Amino acid sequence: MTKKYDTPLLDELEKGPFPSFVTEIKKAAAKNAMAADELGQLEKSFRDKVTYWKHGGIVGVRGYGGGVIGRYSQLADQFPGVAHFHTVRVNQPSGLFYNSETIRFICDLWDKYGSGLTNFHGSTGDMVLLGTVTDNLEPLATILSLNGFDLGGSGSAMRTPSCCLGPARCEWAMIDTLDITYDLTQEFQDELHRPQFPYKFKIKTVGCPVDCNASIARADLSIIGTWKGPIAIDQDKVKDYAKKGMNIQEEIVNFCPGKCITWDGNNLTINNSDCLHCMHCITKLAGALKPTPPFGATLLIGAKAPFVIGATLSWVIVPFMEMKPPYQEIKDLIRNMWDWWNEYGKNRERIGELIIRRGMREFLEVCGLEPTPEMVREPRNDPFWFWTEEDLEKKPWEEYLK
Amino acid sequence: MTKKYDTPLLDELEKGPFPSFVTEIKKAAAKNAMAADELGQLEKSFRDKVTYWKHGGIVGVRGYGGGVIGRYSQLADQFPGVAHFHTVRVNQPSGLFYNSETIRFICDLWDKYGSGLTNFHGSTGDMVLLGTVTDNLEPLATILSLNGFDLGGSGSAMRTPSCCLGPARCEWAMIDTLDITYDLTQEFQDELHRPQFPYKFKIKTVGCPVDCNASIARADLSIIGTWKGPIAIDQDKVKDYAKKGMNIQEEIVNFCPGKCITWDGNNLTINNSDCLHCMHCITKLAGALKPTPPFGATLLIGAKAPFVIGATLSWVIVPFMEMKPPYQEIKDLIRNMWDWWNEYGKNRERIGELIIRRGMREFLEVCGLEPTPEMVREPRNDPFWFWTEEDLEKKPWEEYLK
Amino acid sequence: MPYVIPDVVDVKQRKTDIGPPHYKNFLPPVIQKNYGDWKTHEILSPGLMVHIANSGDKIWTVRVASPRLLSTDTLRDIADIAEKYCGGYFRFTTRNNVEFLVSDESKVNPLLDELKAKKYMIGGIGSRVSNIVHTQGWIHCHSAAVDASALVKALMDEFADYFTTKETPNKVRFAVACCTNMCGAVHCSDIAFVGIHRKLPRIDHDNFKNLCELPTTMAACPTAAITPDPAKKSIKINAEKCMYCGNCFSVCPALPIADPENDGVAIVVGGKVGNLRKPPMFSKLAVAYLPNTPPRWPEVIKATRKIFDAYVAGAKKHERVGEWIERIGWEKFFAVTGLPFTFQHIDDWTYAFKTFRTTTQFKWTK
Amino acid sequence: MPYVIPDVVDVKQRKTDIGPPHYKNFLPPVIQKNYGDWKTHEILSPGLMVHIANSGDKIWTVRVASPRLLSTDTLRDIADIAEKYCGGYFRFTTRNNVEFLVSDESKVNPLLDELKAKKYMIGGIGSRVSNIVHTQGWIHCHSAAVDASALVKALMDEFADYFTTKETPNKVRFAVACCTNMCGAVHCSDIAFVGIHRKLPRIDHDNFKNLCELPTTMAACPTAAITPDPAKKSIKINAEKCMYCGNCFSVCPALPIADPENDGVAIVVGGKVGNLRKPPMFSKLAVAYLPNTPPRWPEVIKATRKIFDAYVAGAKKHERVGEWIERIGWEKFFAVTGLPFTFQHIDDWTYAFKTFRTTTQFKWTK
Repeated sequence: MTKKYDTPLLDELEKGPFPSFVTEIKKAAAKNAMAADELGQLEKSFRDKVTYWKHGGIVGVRGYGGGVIGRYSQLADQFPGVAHFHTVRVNQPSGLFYNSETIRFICDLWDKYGSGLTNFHGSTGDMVLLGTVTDNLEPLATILSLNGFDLGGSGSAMRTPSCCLGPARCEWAMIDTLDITYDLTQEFQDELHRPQFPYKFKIKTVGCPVDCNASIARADLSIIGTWKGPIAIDQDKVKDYAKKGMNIQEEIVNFCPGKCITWDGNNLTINNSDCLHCMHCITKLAGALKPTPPFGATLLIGAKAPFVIGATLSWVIVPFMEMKPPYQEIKDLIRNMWDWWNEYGKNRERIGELIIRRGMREFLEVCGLEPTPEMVREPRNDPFWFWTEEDLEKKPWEEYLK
Repeated sequence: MTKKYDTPLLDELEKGPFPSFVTEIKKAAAKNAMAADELGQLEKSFRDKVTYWKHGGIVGVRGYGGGVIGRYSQLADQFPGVAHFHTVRVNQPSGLFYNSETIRFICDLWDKYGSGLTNFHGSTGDMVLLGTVTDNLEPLATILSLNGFDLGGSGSAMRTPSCCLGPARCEWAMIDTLDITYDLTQEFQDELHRPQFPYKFKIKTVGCPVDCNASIARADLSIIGTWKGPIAIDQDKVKDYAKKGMNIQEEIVNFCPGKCITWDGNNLTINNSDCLHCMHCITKLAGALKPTPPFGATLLIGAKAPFVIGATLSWVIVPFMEMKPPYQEIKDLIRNMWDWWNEYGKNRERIGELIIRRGMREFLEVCGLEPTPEMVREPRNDPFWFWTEEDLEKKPWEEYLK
Repeated sequence: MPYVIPDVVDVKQRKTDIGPPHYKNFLPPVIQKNYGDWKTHEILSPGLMVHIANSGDKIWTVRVASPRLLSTDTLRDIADIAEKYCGGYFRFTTRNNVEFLVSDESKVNPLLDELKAKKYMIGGIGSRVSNIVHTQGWIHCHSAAVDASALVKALMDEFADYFTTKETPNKVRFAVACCTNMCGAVHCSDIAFVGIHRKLPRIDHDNFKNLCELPTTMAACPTAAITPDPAKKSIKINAEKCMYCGNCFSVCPALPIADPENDGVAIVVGGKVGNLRKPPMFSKLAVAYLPNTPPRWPEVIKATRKIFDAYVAGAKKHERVGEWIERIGWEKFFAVTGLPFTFQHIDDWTYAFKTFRTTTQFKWTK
Repeated sequence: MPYVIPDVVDVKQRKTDIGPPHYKNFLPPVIQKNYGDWKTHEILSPGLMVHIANSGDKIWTVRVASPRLLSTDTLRDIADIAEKYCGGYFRFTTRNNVEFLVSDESKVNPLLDELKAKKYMIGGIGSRVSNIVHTQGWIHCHSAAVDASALVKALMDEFADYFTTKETPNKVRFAVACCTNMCGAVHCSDIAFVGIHRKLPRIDHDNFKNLCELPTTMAACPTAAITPDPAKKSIKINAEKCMYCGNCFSVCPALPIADPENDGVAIVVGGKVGNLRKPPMFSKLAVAYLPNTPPRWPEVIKATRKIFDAYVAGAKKHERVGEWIERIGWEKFFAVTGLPFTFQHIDDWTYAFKTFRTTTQFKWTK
């Protein structure tokens, strides 16, 4: 049924211990003509050291502005099975939890309407169904929706929010990352499905500063669980670690960035007011140390990959926010920043780039946030800054120098 | 003889333990009409909270393009004594050493031709003679030269080089800062006296990384003494410090940025291959620790105050250079960088700004310097960089991956 | 939930904006019961850990590697295994591993046995190499300068021992991006690989006006190297300013930049995303270029070995690659790896000055 | 050297380019003998130290404060004292102190006595406040937003004890710059003061064309806020971009910016130039504005007290102000000093992003 290609270069990649993507393509190719031509074209790419995909054209599903990425081959004559080879993004469940029944449904659906090839998962977190033709998009989306699934985001939209597995299986989760992600996804369905922003907007939520979802490197809005209480210490368990051979001084005390831990061989002491909440001691002494309430989140803004102004990491805009349903405070904040970004952002300008271009003051003012030292590593060094007319009228020193 | 002003605001500044500049002006004012009017105008500035000096006009001495800064009062009618109030920069001796005879000569000269007010010293290092009239400039410069003195630099020229006192009275001087400064000053007399650059160029030389002349913050070219040998340790003297109450662990070991010192209560050990040459241990254990040869200098480029692109500190361009008379290597290097700066620098663009604008590669290539990791805190992070046609032909990995 | 795939699809029936299914549907009962109430966990072997709730309940996790690109056959196999040992429950990690969630301790070893028998690669938990975050490469991307899956395969084969058994001082996070657009967090990984171009885009003047917008194309250039060419109704590229990033091609198909002989791979190192010990760090350039040599990129593997082995030999326990380099200094990094330091390593872009060494503090390496 | 001041000056006789006199002329014999051969030194009291050569020779140094602005009367007094006790040898430090160089130990105490009798302020050696590096201010500068000498005087009076007797954890380097042109190293001092404007320059359109060059004026603006106004043969200033730095006035007298009611003083802290322990650091903004209140600027003194006292109370021995702040964190700095953190503290210029806190690492202060 499917065409067979000689793939000597790709065959090399079936050797070795790590599971082979070539084997995966071959499995699909055995019963699917699209997958077979994908294999053929890929071998040619390996021979010629160049990609053979065209710039994506616009394809879509009625009622949606995104969720599908058009993809066409440059070599449609030679590999007609991949003439169209579109990607469908399906919004994953929070935390990437599945069950067998569900995954079989996805497989059945994709064998019927697509190439049989998938990505679990795409970089943003969606299930990625890899390779279908334009005509299949409407029925595919319909069946997904019939069964409780929806498309993910693409283009200049809110992208599918994602999170770490949080309270589902982690003792350090200080916020309910799964619920926050589900709730924000439902709240902003319109912004997710109908691109209306200057560019993409990613929200990633993680339960603690360990950041197992790389939110600080990848999310326009990073929501990172944290705590304000002291670290609770089970001294016996600390001693157990020492007995089992851990060098507490070297492995814990010396690595503390706040230099706030001491260990006398019997007792671990933490000066919590100097704690930087880095989680090193807590993770390395699992079960012995524990953050305590108040719990909440630090919000950070602006991470992105290099284009256009260079890579950025997210930076602090709210040191601490309580995160309780219905999450009204963060929803209001998100709408405020989107309004401003929609008004001032240039085409393809991420929100972080806009803040850097127009300054933190304007951003904080539109968001109703006060400036705080936690937003900066250090204050500015060059003696150039702005004053508003209102600033000039104020005499704050009369207060703080009293 | 001189006019007397009421100076109630300035009089306040004659109180208190620190020597008063007001008293100094009054001393001069008692016998000098210029100084008297300086006092009067200054009181008015204090009353009105604004300066009353005009933008300097161009004044000078025949054969020189700089060395004198024109200064005129906005209030010449009211304070005719400061209608002209020019500054004369006189090239100081290396290390700011003087003797009584010399300073009396300067005083006699300045009482005759100027206001009797001086700065010991200006920011760049010159003796600054503060306040004279245009007609006095030629005789003043002539008498200076008759007596072995010369003008300093100003404007878009090499500025008067300066240095720390180095080997004259410091056990840590690893290069002869006084001689280097004297030699370079003599070598580049033309560049010092006749502005021919895009902007100013400062050279500051210090004997060790303690940098007692702030060269790293202020010099376009910073010449900083350093050493490559191990740190010699006199263990008995270290023990003396401990006996006298120094907590060696806290005050020395814990502050070491290379984390290369250990102290067992008896012996201090230094892992010299991890030493960052910061001088902390050497300065705090004066007499007990000592750098050893080879001695030389680290050269750094580009420090300046905020205008226009923001303040910069000098950065490494030569990790180590021997500094022996006649200092040919550094002279050649200076001439190379000046040629390039003269060719490509815009008006009022410091050399550091030009390097930042056109890139280190071009600068290093014109200087004949190889790139080395010591030039950077860290390599670039964004994946955008240049290749030359020649680069593309090379296959360096065939060598280093053998 | 009974899933339905009707033979006849009435697309007008479709509801929009229903969002994803609720995550509770997919949580094993023991997780539902102990949600948010976990006490601790233990890593029992490189591919096995147990989480213990305050209630005393436990759940075992078995992790296996996945190439991310999965056929429906393999997904069904995973589903079958999960059904057999896990009540059907499993998940994926953010680094594309598969995790089987076992509620019944007696099923842990049989599961491990079956996975071994089926040649699944078990491991990746704890201080070792985990799976590689990567992009699409030549499989599915129009702007890939290098393949991604093949690089991942070659790397994971090379360092397989460090996934399945051996330890590293701390986790080593690899990442692969097939071009400088860098989908994924390559800019913050321990050792990462990015496809690069080294020649100017070729301007297809005839097609520019049909396919591209002038302002968007100009704005896409990080160095403002693109200016209008009104005569041709096209653009000009200032060769002195172009850094071959390919972002103009991303917005304008009339500017192809791929070049089989000059494209290749750069290696960046020392990034991290977590806030553990040190704040998150960007990856920094270690190797500016290695050639594209499919199918297994041996030069890239060799250079990676140099970095990886130097890290394993030199880092203290708990130090990530970036922390190790920060401690020893970049001059020592280049000395101990034997990699050359070139003009390309010195930044010359927006934040260049902030990367210059404005101190005499460095170590002698020669 | 016999110095000559002729009554009649033949200016045509003058030689150019002779350079400064050789420094050897001014070195005391004991220094000439032991040049480059010093062994160690000891600080005997806040204003007295002795240097010991490998030969065993010694030289004593007595340091006194100077306001930098010196009359010839005072210079002659210094010369007289030096002649009496030091064989005429003395020097200045780079921070404008005077150092008497005593080769004969028996003359040290008599020298100190005479200096005390004459009310010289003795001290400044070691871990304490030294003299202040500063600029000209209203005494001699056309662009001064604040006076410099008066601020120095008020500060040194306030902290006089820390010059003459008391110790600080490490040296405290003050600096004063009367405008953002910052002649001197204000950008790298422990606690520094810079005169600032807060209103737009006033454009004197009539004089612009006579007094100013358009390209130079435009290039002087750090934010490209200046554009041509061809109709007026003058310029326009974009009020949204202007940061009131006054650099345009430096190159163009037709753009006066001084404003008695809105000019004032900013305080920047935590800079250092030495490579000791930590690499050199820039000073960072602590107080964005305090008003111009001659003759003694009491608000500036009060704010400085808050910073100074918090440093003395909180720093470890050997920590400079910047090292102390880096250790406790900026959030704690603002908490312990009680200074407000304002929008002005957050950078919004070229390197702004590099100053943003891209980590969750901070301390709770409230």
